[in-house]
Amino acid sequence: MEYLIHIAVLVCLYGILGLSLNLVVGETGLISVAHAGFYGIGAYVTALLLVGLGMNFFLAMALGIIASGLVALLISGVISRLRGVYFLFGTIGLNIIAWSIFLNWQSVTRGPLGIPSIPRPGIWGLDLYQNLQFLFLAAASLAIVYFISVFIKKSSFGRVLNSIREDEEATQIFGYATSYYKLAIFTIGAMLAALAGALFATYITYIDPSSFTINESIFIFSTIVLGGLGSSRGAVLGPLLLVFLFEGFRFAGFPSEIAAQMRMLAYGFALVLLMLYRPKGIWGTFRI
Amino acid sequence: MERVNRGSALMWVIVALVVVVGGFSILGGKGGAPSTETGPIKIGVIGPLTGDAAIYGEPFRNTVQLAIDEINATGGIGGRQVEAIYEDGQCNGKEGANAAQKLVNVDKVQAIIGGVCSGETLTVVPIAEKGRVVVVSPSASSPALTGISPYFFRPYPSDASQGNVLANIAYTDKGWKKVAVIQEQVDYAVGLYKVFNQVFSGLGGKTVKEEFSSNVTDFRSVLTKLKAEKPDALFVLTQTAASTQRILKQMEELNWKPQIILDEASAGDKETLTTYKSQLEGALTSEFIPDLSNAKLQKLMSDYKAKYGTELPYLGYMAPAYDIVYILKDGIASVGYNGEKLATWSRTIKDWQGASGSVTISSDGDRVGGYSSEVVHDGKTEPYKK
Amino acid sequence: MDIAIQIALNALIAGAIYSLVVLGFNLLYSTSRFFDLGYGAIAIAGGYAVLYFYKLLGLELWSSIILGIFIAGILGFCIEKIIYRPLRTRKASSAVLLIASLGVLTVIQAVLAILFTSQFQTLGRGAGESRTFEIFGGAITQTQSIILITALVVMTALGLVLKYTLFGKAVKAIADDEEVASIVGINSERMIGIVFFIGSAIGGMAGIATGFDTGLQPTIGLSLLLKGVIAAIVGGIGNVYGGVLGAFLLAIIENLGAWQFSGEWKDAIAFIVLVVFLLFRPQGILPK
Amino acid sequence: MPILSTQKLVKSFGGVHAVDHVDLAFHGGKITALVGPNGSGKTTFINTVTGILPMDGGEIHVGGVVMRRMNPADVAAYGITRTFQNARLIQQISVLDNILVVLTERNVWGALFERHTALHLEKAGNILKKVGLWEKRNENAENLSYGQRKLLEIARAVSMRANIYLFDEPFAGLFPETIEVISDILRTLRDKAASVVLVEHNMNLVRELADYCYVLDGGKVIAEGTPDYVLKQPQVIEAYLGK
Repeated sequence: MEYLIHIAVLVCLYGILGLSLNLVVGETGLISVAHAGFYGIGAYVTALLLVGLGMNFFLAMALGIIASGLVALLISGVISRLRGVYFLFGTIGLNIIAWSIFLNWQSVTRGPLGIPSIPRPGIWGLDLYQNLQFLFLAAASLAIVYFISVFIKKSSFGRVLNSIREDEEATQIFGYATSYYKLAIFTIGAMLAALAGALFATYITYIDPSSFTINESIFIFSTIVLGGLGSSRGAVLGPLLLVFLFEGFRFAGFPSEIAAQMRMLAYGFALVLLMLYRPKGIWGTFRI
Repeated sequence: MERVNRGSALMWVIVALVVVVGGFSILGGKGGAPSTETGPIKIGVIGPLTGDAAIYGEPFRNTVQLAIDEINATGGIGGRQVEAIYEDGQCNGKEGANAAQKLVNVDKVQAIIGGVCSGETLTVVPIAEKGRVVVVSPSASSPALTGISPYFFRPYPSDASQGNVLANIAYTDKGWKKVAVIQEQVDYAVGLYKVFNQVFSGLGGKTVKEEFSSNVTDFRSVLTKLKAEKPDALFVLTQTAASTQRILKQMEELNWKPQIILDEASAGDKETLTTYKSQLEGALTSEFIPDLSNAKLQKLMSDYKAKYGTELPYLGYMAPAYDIVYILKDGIASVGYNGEKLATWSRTIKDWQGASGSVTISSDGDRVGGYSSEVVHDGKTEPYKK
Repeated sequence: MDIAIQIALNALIAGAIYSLVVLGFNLLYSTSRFFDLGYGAIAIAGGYAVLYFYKLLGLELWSSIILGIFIAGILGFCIEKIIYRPLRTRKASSAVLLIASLGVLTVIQAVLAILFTSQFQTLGRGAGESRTFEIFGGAITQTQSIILITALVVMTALGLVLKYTLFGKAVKAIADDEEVASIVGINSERMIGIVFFIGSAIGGMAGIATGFDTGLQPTIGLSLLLKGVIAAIVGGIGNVYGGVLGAFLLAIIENLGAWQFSGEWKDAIAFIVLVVFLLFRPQGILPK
Repeated sequence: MPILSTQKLVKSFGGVHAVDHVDLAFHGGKITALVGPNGSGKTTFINTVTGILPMDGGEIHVGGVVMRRMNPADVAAYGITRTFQNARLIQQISVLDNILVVLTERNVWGALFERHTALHLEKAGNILKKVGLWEKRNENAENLSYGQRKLLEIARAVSMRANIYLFDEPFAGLFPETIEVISDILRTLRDKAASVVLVEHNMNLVRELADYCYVLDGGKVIAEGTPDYVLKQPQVIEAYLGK
């Protein structure tokens, strides 16, 4: 049971990451693979404030989210000038630079040593040291992010994002300063990713740079392609399926050396087959 | 905005199926789990079964399995068979945490052997502590693990000891004033460098350090830069022998043949020592070395060779790994298979005789005793003599 | 000042390998018009093929290398035929091709890890096998010189072939406009197949060179590819000589950075170069 | 005074002037036609005026004021809107959303907290009913036929609160009944005092609709006046037939 709870927490975290990335990729058509970078900023800022200053969890998390949002705001001013595949490579660069900073700014991040013993939050007498109660927090966060995601999709703002996704120039002719819209959604996506990062740091209670690599970004990206771009439900379903698939390999009886590679093999194949036979993903509303 | 497409009913069915199948496989895995009172004794094992550090993970798993097979062949513990559940920690914190969650919560083990690296061990311990499971590492040597939890102990000394030995000999005996360090960005190397630098600078020496992340393959410019510093010696400080080999190969290509200091992770790798024999001749190193004349160790080495067909590598890590299984056996025999009781019992271990020699666990969970210095000669390590 | 000379030589060696990567990459890009991420994995598959024939089966060195190059070419050809061609026929967007190629990258890396383990392996049979030359106080080995010469030969050959042969003209026609090319009677499907074979074979050379120089690991496919992409963009995408120029420039900047600044920021420096170019000179140094 | 006028407007591609020091003026309450052979610079003119192509010289005046910022979004804020030769719809959203997107808030913050209202729906409904696409409102735009796409794009342009409408070949390839619907829309706009600019090849339609007409050739204005007048000019006949 505890193990199912553990997996459920992971599903919630990746669900938040999937939803937030979907806003950027699925709704706005910005193919970004920098998400693990923002996820990491949220995790590091929260963890450092908790460990270093003993700050209240929610305050630390809020600051982590704001920090990630500020970084996104600054950076997207630069990279939102890139189009299409160049945007993609810009974001790959971003992720690698963020990772280098986590690894090399050792006076702050402790580099490869990581940050151990991050306290779990305790609120209203709930002892979140219990995984089940942490799951409530994670699930509540997922629900909030889902709500935010649907709220954005249903707003006029969301419609403009869809319009940018398909024809940015035409959208400008309608009178929209599209660069501000891209800036805004990139920042919102980064802030929500940072929320997942804050939860991750306090859940695992240890972070190091290896959780925030470009491969992690590619994994998050794959989950939403599987679930279906442009769909909030798809952005939760994709992570759910892939996390279950990954954990399932633990039980499938493969030799361990092979199992890890089998996961990679499975999701690589999933991407190829999806593109060949169902580029919309499972639930997608948007065919890239 | 979000309209349901026609395929969605089908997709729901698929989702439901996956959830059901996933649930079944998990419950299936759980259903067979017996209570802790009867049936086989399940012990969790976490190590790097994949990735760069798998070179330690494989012999580690083999050694643990060897000890378990021996115990089972002689009637198990109190009549109960021992069964190991291996999980892949990949020497990384997150995977270590996942593996520990599964072992503690699904398999309900009371003891975990591992992790092999400090990185995974650091995340395993808090999870195990919460589940009141005892964790024993054969080789995680980070000073950060000293006194981390009453549920953790290691029949292996902390790196503090290794850094100390190396820095003292380098400065005092060898008379090196300036040592260049090429350090991999992993917790083990960072921890060791800290101790080394502290002691070496304290003595009056100076270090010049370059770092590299584990995925780097081209060291030439970093090495060129260190060479230009004209150091008295180069400390190759890596977590895996693979990186050391890359560095040594590229040093050779650059025609740089300095005095070398090796950490134990590379010094324990026979392939490195023999392949780069001429470059490493006279290299200073320090290992936690079990006494080769120890009859238990000799038996372990010959049994290992008989069973797996290869020489037992990394004696400094594998002898403790082998001993852990027997230590746990003694512990379970005296206090029962219960993490809490085993944790308390672990602090009473004193002069326990095993393949790695005499084991005494201090109150902070570390092995008492330490590293001895060695030099490389003709592709082998031998004790250092002044 | 022999440190400067050695740094220059180091840059030359790294640049030679990047050149091979970028030569194949540019050739593929100029006809297929998308960023084939799978190319990185195909390149190292060539290296692993040599590992298999030369080290495990004990075949002779040169025949192993030729087999390795051939296998990389065939692999590229088959993947194009099975995956990319149906997608192109369906007029799938370049993002779909990109994601499919990401799947290809993941699958090949996983398969290589299953077959050859994920450990680091070098193609050389032992230490001290390669002679070292002294040039103005710097050192370069025989193997490295061969790699450097190969890169220059391949560049020249490719440049000449594209300029003076019928094949080259057909490739150019497809690069300019595939539809027009088909109208004037070029069998573009067949030509693209041949281009994938040749491009992947050149990639295979890069993988083999990497194997002899620094060693192989399944996961270096992505980093090799990214270096190739940066070199291609810096030099001017699709331009044979521009790509090589970009490759050497990138290598020089990386090694200078390692010398003057610090080695651990190497990847970050490479990507900062990329982002700067994307922003200020997206067409590269030598535009097509 | 004209609502929109250009002075010595220049746009060149690699040294060739596609729009060559052009002075045009467009008045409110008038339909002005831009005619000329293929490649005469009509579409380039529209692209330059709407900020899609950066201009290389000259000035554009809107309501007597020089336009300074020439981003497409800024141009729209001056009350200028347009359609394209090949209708550019937002393919993977619904027909209704294609209209709503031009009715809602432009400001980022405002848009984030705004949902489309009954009023928006009513406006969108009216225009969709007018062009006969109400039944298709929930279809994705990519599923429309060629004529429907043109109609939807025009409906979308009309829904913008603009006072200058630039239509780039709105009638090309359409059936007579569709042409009639669109002509009606153009006349309605004119009657509301908007300035309508029409790029068109069909001279009968130009005669029927336009109040004034400019003829472009090689990026230059070669004739202007009422349609009947300019179409009789020898240089115009030569431009169409002579080369």
